[in-house]
Amino acid sequence: MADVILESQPDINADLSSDQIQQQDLQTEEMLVNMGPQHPATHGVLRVVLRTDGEMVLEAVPHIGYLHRCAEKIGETVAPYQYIPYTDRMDYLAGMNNNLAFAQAVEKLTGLEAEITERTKLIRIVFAELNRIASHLVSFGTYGLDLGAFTPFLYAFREREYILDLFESACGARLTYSYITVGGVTDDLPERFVDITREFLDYFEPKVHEYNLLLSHNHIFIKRTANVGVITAQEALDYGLSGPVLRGSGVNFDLRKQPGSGYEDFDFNVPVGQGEKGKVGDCWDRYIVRVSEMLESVKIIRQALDKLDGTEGQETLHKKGKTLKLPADEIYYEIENPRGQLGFFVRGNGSAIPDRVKARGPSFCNLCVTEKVCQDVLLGDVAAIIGSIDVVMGEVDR
Amino acid sequence: MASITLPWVQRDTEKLSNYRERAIRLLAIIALAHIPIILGAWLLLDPLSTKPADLQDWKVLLVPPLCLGSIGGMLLFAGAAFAIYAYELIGRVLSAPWVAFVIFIGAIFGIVIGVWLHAEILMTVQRDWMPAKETSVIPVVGIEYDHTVQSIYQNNLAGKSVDFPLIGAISIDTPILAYLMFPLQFPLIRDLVGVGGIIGFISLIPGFGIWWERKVAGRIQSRMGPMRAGGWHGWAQSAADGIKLAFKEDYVPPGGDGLLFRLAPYITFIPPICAFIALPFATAWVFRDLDVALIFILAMLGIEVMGVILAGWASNNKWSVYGAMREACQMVSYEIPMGMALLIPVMTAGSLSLTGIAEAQSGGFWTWFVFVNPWCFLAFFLYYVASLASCKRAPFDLPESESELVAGFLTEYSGFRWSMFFFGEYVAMYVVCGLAAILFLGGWMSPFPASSAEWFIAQANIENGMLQTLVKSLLAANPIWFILKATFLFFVQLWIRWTLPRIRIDQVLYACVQVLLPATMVVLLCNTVWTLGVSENGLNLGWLIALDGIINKILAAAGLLTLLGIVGIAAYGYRNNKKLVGWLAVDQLPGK
Amino acid sequence: MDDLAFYIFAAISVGSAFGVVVSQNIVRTALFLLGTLGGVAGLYFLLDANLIAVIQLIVYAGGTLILIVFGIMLTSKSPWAEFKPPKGQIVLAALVGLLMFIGITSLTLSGDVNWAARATKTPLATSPKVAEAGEALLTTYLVPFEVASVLLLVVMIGAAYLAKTEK
Amino acid sequence: MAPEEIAEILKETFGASITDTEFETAHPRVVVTADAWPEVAAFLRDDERLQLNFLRSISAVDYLEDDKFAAVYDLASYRPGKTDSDAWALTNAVAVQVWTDRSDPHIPSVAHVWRAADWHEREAYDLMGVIFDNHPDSVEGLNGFHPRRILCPDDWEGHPLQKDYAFPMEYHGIPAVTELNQTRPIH
Repeated sequence: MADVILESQPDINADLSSDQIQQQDLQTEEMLVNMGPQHPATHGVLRVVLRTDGEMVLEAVPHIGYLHRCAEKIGETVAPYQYIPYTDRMDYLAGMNNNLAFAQAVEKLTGLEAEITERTKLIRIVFAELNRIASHLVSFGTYGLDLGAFTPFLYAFREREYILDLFESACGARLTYSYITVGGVTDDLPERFVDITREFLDYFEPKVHEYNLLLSHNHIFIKRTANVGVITAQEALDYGLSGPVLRGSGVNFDLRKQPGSGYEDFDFNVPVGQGEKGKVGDCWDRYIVRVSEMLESVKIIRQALDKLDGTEGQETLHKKGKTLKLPADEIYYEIENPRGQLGFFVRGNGSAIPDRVKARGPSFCNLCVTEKVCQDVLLGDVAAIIGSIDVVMGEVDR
Repeated sequence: MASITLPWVQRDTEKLSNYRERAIRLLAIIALAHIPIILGAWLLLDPLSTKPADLQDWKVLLVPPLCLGSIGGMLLFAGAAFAIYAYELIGRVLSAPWVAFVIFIGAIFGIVIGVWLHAEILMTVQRDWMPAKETSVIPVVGIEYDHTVQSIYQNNLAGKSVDFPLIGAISIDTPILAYLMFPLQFPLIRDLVGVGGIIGFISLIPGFGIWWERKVAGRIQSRMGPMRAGGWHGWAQSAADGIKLAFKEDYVPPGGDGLLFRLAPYITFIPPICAFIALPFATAWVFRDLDVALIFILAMLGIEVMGVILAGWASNNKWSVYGAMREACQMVSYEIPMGMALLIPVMTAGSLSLTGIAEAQSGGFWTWFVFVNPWCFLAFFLYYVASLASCKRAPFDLPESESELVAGFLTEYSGFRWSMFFFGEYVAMYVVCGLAAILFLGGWMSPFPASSAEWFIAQANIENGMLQTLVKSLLAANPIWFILKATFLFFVQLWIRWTLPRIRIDQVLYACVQVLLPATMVVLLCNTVWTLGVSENGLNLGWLIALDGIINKILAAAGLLTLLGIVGIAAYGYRNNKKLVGWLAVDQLPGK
Repeated sequence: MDDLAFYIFAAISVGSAFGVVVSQNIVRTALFLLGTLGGVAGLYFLLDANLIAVIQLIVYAGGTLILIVFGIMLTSKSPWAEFKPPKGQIVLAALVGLLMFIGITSLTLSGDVNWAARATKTPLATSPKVAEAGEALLTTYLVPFEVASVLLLVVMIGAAYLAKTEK
Repeated sequence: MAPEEIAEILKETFGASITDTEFETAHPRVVVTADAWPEVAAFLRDDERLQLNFLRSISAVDYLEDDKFAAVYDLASYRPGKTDSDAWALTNAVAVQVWTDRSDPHIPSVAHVWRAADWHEREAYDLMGVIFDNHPDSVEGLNGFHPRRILCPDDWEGHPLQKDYAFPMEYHGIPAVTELNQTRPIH
């Protein structure tokens, strides 16, 4: 199978002099090229070994593990409220959503969930959705960069700056927030936060249409992404893909719409790939699902902000959060992270320290499809496909 | 708060200061060393009061370098010593925005006037001083020259005045003019002065081009672009980059081919500059007015590919080999449509030499070839797209596409070699835009017809003579129009680069072979038929000529509208910038 | 001045021609080929034959050379392959080269051609206009021009056909 | 469909190989024997009442005290809505647990049932040491084939997440400890 060919490749760690390596792996007709850990198109330390014949990529094998910090081993040595900062570093573009996933998993396991106040739930939803917009802005900007258009990247980061300012005013950090902890939210909202966020949403909404004009409906962009890297709905389910990658293939599945996700009383619709510009499930569909999801998140935040007005005064952090005793039981709980379904498997053994913590990173599961999609494509398409799957290596390697 | 110096940075002030002392002392010594040379030269040669009789030829050759050159050297070194001595003062003066502005604008006008003046001198020398071809041989160099010093000296002494167009007639009694004029009679030295003018202008292009690209990119991406280097809007950014790059580490990848690696930047950098030999700035302003100028420029742009292939090959890096291969197939395939699209204006003008083509477009902007007939209008856009591909710009910049090939053939290059590649790329861009300006937009022909100068003077009833000549010369055909048009097309290339993504390599070849090539052939064919039908000694079809006139008017109106549109949108954008970008009150965040 | 330029261009052409023969690295041979073609184009410029010089630059230096390099790069086992002709072939080639050289020089020197008279270059009144060359091509030499274009067409179709079956 | 009904269906069809079920916990799961697991997996996916077509995650857990590894497979069934405009539903989410002893941890791979299992099983082997037999991307190891490592380097000894994992003192000459008297790296 794929790796049999790679077997003949010499052991990379062996210290041959450089020209020996050149001679050995060049005997084959094709060239083995390393889209190595340091490469602009791989969004972080992902190494894709490409077996290419001229410009055509016959086979791409991703190698991961360059950012592996074994966060799960540390989960077995610290109490849940101390583990929150580690969840920030997994998907460093969506820190709030990671904290929320782990906090809710522990709260459901220990039964603390019933005592979370309405105001905390609303604050958590506002910050999770704001972080979804920020994360989609980064993926929109870098996808333009992968295909050679520099300008969208700057616009996306200009908008993201405003969101990071909002986060900074609430919890002091811009990237690794640890704002949502077990038992609630570390600090209540600053005083004029709600109306400034409304102001930002009014400013931001017309900008998305501007992006669509600039990039989404740009003829060259469509030529580069339509009918490229097509994943059918059945393959998406079989490979365990989730989030915008799954919805791009026409599967209308969003965890926020499932019962018990806390989004019941918000009305928003879930954008799904319809194959406007090419086949269903191509790179353009995954891209346009992310861009329209930003507009949906704006709707959710507006409704949440209106509900927040009525909940002044409720306290937002539960005292028992720090002195929790985990029951001798286990739980697997997932929420809708910007990149897909982020799941936490937590198993307690009666003491305050969990027995096992496992994180199901959506990028980890989405990345395994590159091996199948990047066959017999051109070199330029490999960057387009990996960009459209929108991988964050912190979450893949944990 | 006070600036704290970090403890582990040992900044022993006295070690630094005596570097400066030693530098000032060294420069002062060199400056003083010039004085004996000056004294000796003036005493020995005594240029001012020498009698005409004993003035042998070879001594005259020594006067300019020894007498004038040494004074210049002394002033230069003394100035350098003063600059190091009073660097704070100079820093403060330089950082004032208006000073930077004056230097910047001064540099541009200085070069334009300098080049203009040297063209006038050359023409005068040709006209007044070399009436007859008396040939004699210079003992030292063995080059025959067509005029003896005595005849120049006699003309100068006999009071035959030399009339300069701007300054008017001058007659100087001392032979100083003879000394200055003397070297100019040799064709070799005249060429060297011509090359100096071209290199001056060419070195301005990347310096200005790179700075302008970063400012345009900034504006398009709603940021400011370089603002710090040199004060006003970072005007000295390119100079700063150039100096920085020159001091970068000179890295040559092991295992690659050292000789070719070092040679490649020069093969990419020299041909575009050679293309300027044949590119005319105005009727007389061309280094060599070849009658095959058009094909010569195309040939030069074709050779540039070889440099890129060598660079990709010699960097011993798989990504560079990819970049080189892409470059080879892209450039070779795009030369054909580009060459064909250029044939169309040649056919309408009837001559291959660029000056001839520009002369044919001299009747005001509606006679420019872009608007003359629909096929030239299409040919302009076909040519422009093909020229984008041939100098690796905007949607076609695959050879050094950052996202896939890291930096294509440029991956292993750093420091000065890297800047040579970029120097060559920007000069090639300007050559291509200059060619488009001459062939389609009437080169140095002004958009107003020749008669408009009198009409304008009559309307604004300007009496004083000097102003009238100024208006006449400005409205008439002069190099400034050529530079304006070429720079506008240069701007469009920048504009395209920062808006469009990059297309894939198979789409590049598909666009060339299946779209651009057939389109150019069709337009070429139709244009032949059209020009045949329109021209008198051809078929001379009445209805076609009428149709031609109407289409010409429509296209001219369209061109004017687009220009006004661009200016209008820019003005609108500038005036209500806040409303467009949207000012956000985030700065009043409580946490801030 | 002109003979100085002539010597420079001649040296470049002959030198790089020798380099093409001797060097073993593919792209170095290509570079030397570029030197030869450039030198010959320079000689044409010296002879005031601007049109031929420019066509030489475009067709050979700009087009054929790059296609040769492109062809070698793609078809060779690997881009870094080297030519290593066996010793016997080198000796044979040197022998043939020497014979050719002796033949040409003896032919030129023995003839009763008065080289001194030929040396003074009679400057043409004006360098030949491209227009005249164009008209000549399409009027007096029309037949060879058409035959050549048909030949090229056939060659192109053949190449396309071969490339297609091989893919 | 509640986990209890799923367990009933499984018990009818497979009987003995469903050894235990646990429902009063926050993570209802069914325990299946290792060697019957591939057929159960295929049945879970293909049976039209269950249609568990989405493998959410495989968590390997180390029970040091009773000398066992457990591989917990979280499965779910995504059913399309009536018209393609309304949302897909997540029905009958259930977990399947497979025990294997620590000394010789072998579980047959289900990568042929769900393609997602391929990387999850490689990660479970890499970090916990559970060997999944005839895994599509397997490599010849000391004792028979095992899935290729995914996160740690290929020549890394030991499996970090095991409770009794001893930290290596150096890897390819890179020391793990900096002070002299340090016995294990402080992390």
